[in-house]
Amino acid sequence: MRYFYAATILAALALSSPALSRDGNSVTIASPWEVASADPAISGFVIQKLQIMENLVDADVEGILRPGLATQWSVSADGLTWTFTLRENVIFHDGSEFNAINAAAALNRSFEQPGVLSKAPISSIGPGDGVVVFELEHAFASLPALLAHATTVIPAPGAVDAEGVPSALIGTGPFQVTEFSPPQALELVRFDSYWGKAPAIESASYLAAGRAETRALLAESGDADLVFTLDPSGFSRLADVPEVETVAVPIPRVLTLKVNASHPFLDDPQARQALSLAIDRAGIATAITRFPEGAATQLFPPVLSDWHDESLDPLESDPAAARALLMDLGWREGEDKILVRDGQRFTLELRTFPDRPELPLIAAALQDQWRAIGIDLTVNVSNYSIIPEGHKDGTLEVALYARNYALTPDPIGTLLQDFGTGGGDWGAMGWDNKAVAEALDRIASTADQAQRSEAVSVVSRSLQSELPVIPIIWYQHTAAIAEGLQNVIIDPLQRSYGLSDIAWAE
Amino acid sequence: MNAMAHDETSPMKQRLAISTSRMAGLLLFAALGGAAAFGPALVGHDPASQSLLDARQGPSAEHLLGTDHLGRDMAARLLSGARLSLGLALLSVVSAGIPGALLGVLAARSGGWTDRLLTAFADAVLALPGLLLVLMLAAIAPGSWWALYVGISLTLWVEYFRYTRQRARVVLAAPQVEASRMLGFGPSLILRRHLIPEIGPGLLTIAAFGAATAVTAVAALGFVSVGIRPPQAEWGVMMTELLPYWREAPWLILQPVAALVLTVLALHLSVGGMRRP
Amino acid sequence: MGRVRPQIAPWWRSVLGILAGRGFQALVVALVVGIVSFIMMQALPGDASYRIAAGRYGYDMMDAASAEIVRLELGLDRPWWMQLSTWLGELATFDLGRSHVYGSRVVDEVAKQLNYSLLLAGGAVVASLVIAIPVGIAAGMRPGGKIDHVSLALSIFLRAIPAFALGIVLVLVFAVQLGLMPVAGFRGLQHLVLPSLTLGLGLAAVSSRVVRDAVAEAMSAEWRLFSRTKGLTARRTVVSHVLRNASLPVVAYVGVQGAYLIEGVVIVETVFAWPGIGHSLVHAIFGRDVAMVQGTALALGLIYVGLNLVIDLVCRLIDPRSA
Amino acid sequence: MNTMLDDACVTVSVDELRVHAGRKALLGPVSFSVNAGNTLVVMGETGAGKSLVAQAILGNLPEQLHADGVIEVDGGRVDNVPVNVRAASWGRQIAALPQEPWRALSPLKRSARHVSETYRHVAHHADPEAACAKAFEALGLTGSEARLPGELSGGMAQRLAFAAATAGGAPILLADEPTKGLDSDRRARVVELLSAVPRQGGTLIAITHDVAVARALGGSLIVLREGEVVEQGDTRSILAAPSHPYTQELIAADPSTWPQTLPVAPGEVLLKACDLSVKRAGRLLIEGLDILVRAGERVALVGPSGIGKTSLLDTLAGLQTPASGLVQRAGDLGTRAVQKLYQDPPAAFPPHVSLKVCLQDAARLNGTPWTEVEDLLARLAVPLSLLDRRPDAVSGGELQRVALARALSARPRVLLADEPTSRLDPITQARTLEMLAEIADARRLGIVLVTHDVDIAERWAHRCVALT
Repeated sequence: MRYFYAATILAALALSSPALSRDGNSVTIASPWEVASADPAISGFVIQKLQIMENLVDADVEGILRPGLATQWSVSADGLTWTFTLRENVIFHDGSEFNAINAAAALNRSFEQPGVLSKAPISSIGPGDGVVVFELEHAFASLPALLAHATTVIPAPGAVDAEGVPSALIGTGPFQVTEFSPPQALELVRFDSYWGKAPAIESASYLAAGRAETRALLAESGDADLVFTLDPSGFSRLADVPEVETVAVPIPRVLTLKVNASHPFLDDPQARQALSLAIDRAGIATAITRFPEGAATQLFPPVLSDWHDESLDPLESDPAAARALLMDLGWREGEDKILVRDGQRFTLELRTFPDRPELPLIAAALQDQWRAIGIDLTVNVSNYSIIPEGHKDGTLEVALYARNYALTPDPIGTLLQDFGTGGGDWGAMGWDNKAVAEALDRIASTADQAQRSEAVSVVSRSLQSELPVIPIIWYQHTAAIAEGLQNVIIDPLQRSYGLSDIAWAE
Repeated sequence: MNAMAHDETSPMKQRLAISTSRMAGLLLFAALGGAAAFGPALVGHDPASQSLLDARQGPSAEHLLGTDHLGRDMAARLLSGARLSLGLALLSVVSAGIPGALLGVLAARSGGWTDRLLTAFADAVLALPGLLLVLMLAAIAPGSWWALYVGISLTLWVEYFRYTRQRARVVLAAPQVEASRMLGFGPSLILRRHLIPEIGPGLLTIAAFGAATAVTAVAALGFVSVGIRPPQAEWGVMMTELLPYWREAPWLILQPVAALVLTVLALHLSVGGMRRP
Repeated sequence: MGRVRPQIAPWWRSVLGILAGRGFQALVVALVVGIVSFIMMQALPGDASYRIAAGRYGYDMMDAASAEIVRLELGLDRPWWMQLSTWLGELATFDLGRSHVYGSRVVDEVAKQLNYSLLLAGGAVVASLVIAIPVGIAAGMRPGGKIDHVSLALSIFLRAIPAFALGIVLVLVFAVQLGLMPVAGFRGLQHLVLPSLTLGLGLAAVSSRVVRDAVAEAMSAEWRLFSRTKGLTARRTVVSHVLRNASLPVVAYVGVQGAYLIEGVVIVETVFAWPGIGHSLVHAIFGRDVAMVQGTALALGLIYVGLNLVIDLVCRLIDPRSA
Repeated sequence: MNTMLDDACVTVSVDELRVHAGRKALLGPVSFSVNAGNTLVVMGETGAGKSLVAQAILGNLPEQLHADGVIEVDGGRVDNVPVNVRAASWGRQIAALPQEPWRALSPLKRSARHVSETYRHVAHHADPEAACAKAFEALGLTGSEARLPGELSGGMAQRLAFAAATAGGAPILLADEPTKGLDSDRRARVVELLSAVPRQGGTLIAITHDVAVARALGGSLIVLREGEVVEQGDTRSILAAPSHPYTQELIAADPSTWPQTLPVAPGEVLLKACDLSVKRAGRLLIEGLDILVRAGERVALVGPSGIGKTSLLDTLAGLQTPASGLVQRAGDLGTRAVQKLYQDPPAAFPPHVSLKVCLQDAARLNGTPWTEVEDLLARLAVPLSLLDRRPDAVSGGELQRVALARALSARPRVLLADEPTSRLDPITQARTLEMLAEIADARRLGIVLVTHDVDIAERWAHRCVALT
């Protein structure tokens, strides 16, 4: 028996030899997002970020579209037929050839799956001779932008199983998968017959670490070279660690309150303004997310340059004014400090979810700040599906979530869903604004800049005054970079980790 | 003979040793219980009321244990957490222990099919991972304490059942009971004179272990945000919420951890250590 | 004692008995787990298809439309008894169906995660034994001695401290300060050390006491004294008499640890980003992935039974008195 | 045992041996010396400190006890040598035969291993297995090599322990209560085994409370009482003419010396068993037995252990249903008219309840006034102060008498006694049985006494039913 212990102890010692000394040409990435499946409809974001699969259309960090697997694209005069010319002699990681047939097949699948494409007015997607042809129901200018979206990446035909579900991570990207242990880990190596510029690094590993503390520790201990989405505290701590450089990039993700505008308490814009005025954005930005500059003054953050409108007068925090507005609406203070109007207490239920740790915190903060103006808020932290569910059955009152307005390089797709006629699950509820709806349609269908910007200002103004959703915080995309890692680009659109450009200093 | 000589002395020593540490445990537990019961009133802060601007303060006259990341009073939150954890633990221990023990006696007394069925059932429950049960109940009623309560009780009762059954079988078959029966002792007297004195202490120990398990489980579930939910003050929840600040404000995360450690410590000491009956 | 012929017949009988008993239990478990988990998942509030869609597409993409697609695809509109009977029917053919969320085969998923979790659990048990056995023996040799008291205090403390806190401390010391071990993830055996140590310490807290009690009892037994007075050296007495008798309760206790392991695994896996079953179980439950929940629960249940079967057999081997 | 012949005059000599627990003196002064080929018998009842003598010589006194005085083994002084050194002589020079063989043999080892490992590691015998087989044959254990101690009878276990203890070839053998709990013929075999030691040139120090055993072993004798030597000298002559009253009492307590009970006029039939068969664990133990129990009559059931005496008693008590045949009670006998006394008194009482509570419960349930119970206790010489104690804080003899009082408080007509005195010292045994007899006569009880001691059965009972 004792020999057995000896053996195990020895083994333990053997194991505890220093962790993998960093091999010169490999990079380890840690982020919160798990890779549960090989299906782009489910894990497209990570697949795209890691450059395993590619889109027909690519985009740079400004969101300017550029050729991807398609070298060029054109639209017919009536705007109903789009033709994408495919790049030639591109091969998948499994050696099979990339061509119009399998491109069209992949796109058709992502058209059937929930995703951006399914929202577009597409009537058919068909392969042509070295091209893929989209037939539309009506003109839709931002189709190329949709084809840059993560759910429209092209998996290899060999990756698709009998049921037509992509079950292996095979694409055309500069990196191919050597080991996939869902949902946490991925091992990548450079794909040598990649059509484009060969990456500097030879291999990379991806690790999904759910807890922010773990990620921070990974960065601090040097186990991970590139760590994304740090918690405020971890971020400020890592700033003092010499081996690590921290960066924060504003991104077009906005933490907003969805308000049920058909709710008797909230149907009047004044009420919604009151809610907004009662929110101490500065406080939240300083104490919780810890980026004071993140306090939202309007829905669109500066990074969405052609949507952000400097001329708007910013959203203020002024509880007294908020109270006054509510008084105008006939609310009076009840004995328990909570407002009352014809016998009804001013109580609201806020729905949010824990997946983003800051949400429950901010919900708690709102609870406190609104109580100050006499609104009794109950917080329901649950699965985020309760928000669309509540939107559908009309039971939702207020919801707190983070909305990404750059799912596609051009936010219009998202905005159409959110503020188009009838509103959207993650946008307006019970709020129909003809002007805005028209403006959005105009933007979607035209490429003419003048018309666009005019329409844009219509949208942003009425959103600011009507507040169908109340913006609270503009997000920062945070990352920790190991020293010596060069040309790291933090993509505000979060389309790529920039693996193909990264290199270690000599 | 050697063993006999031992019995005269060394266990006496042990008994003394245990009783001192036990006393300590009991006192500690009483203190915790008292704090949980009356503390919230004394602290005078609402565990939910925040002021973001004075978040993450160190201990002060105003806030004895400082404030958390939302500027809520730590002392108040700890105590209301204690109330919740202890209450939940004790409640589930009681509601698991009494039926568990009774069924155990029943099985031991009636034997035969009743025994077989109950035992098979207990085994099946044992084989169903306890946490799974709790998790799913917690999922049915997110953040509600009763789901945890039911789940924990459901998983805890088995131990009482098995222990009681196994001991009761021995006792009931022993001459002591046979003699009493021949003298005309009825069930209630057998229970009072034989079973309870024999099994009671063991059950108390199991109860302490169960309570410790319950407290840790509640915290663990809170920690993976499956159990009690924010903004409710619960130790596990506080741990998750405060963990991010463990470097800049270590005293914060230490508090709920310390509270948990003390509770479990008290429970184990009060039954004289780690020995299961 | 393996080479004892006359005992063979009853030996086999008792082994067969054990096998039969556990086999039956396994069957019961399969049914109970399946039905219970199913009914519970049915009882969950809210519309399952929304949850599943949420799990699939993430909150940027999921919406009422995607929920609708899910509902039709999974036939969630069918009455529950129909769904249950399908599951049981498939189970009979050892088919656990496909994950509602990921669309992959539950068997593969569970198998994958199980590998990791079993590795972790195994590592934990080994770690715990490596710690518990020497400590327990040392303490048991002199009950009431220094080692005994210190180890008792330590084990109560370790039992009390939550797994994640222990994990963080270990990471800080070994990974961040000393840089001996990696922080998280799984890429090599040395990634196994910290998580399994975290779990193992928790286990050792209790099992070291079990060892101690067992050894103490054996040491005070009259047969131990006799084996000394008949001339055996202290060391040989311990090796050939004490340890064997003492090992019985210890082995039996490993079975009890199963429960603690399952709980610990969930926590430790999240802290150390370990791609294990506990982690995915939590996800499956909240993603309403009934198929996965059933599969995982079934796996856990059966493992528990299997573990106890092994323990029964080992005990039977150590202790020829057919009880 | 072959090695015992090697040298002629191995001796153990003890001078002024005293044993203390702190300030409390437990034993001594004791002085004696034994030569090779001789026997020393130490006699006295439990608690007289007999075992301490053996432990002191061997050197395994519990830590909290300490001995002074000079002990020499083999001419070498050992009392001032640390235990771990003395341990080297264990099994090689001095061997000790344990009191209760079952408890002394580790339960998981097969019989043969207990012996062979001693041959291998202590005697460093060339072929341990063979030597073991030889020993087994010599002791009539052949065939049970593969059995576990738990599967052996008391006698076999005792012989196995003997083989294991002596395999090391130690010329000196300490035997502490070697015959405890053995029935007469098994006792005889052990005695014969022991007396072989001196015959082969070894030295035997035997500790017993059994006069018969002492007589059989001969040699010299030390009689201890409460740690003090009351008489010392040649065994036979002392037993023939004891000078000290305590020794006389001891001898008188030996059943073989008891007077024969006079027959009584048998009263009405209380209990009647016809053609009774008794099973235990599916095995048929007793077949076609007829028993009559009459008022005022003492019936003894005698037979070797394992024959099913206890099961038979339970059947008579109605606690166990007969395999065949039937047990009839006289019409006027209620359920509580039959009571039972147990072999192990502590086991018959709830351990955590004071004796008073027990007795009060019994009295209340059977409508017996408390004063009557107190009178009973007085007659049984049980001081009332004892009643506040718990069963474990009372000596076996006293407890058995309390048990008797408890049984009587139910006003029984028949008393079934299952080896009620086998765990008691001879003197206590004699006293207890005497009282039982008195009360039985006074109350005209029918008594069934189960015993393995033929002398008790024949001399104490009116009628003796031998079970074979």
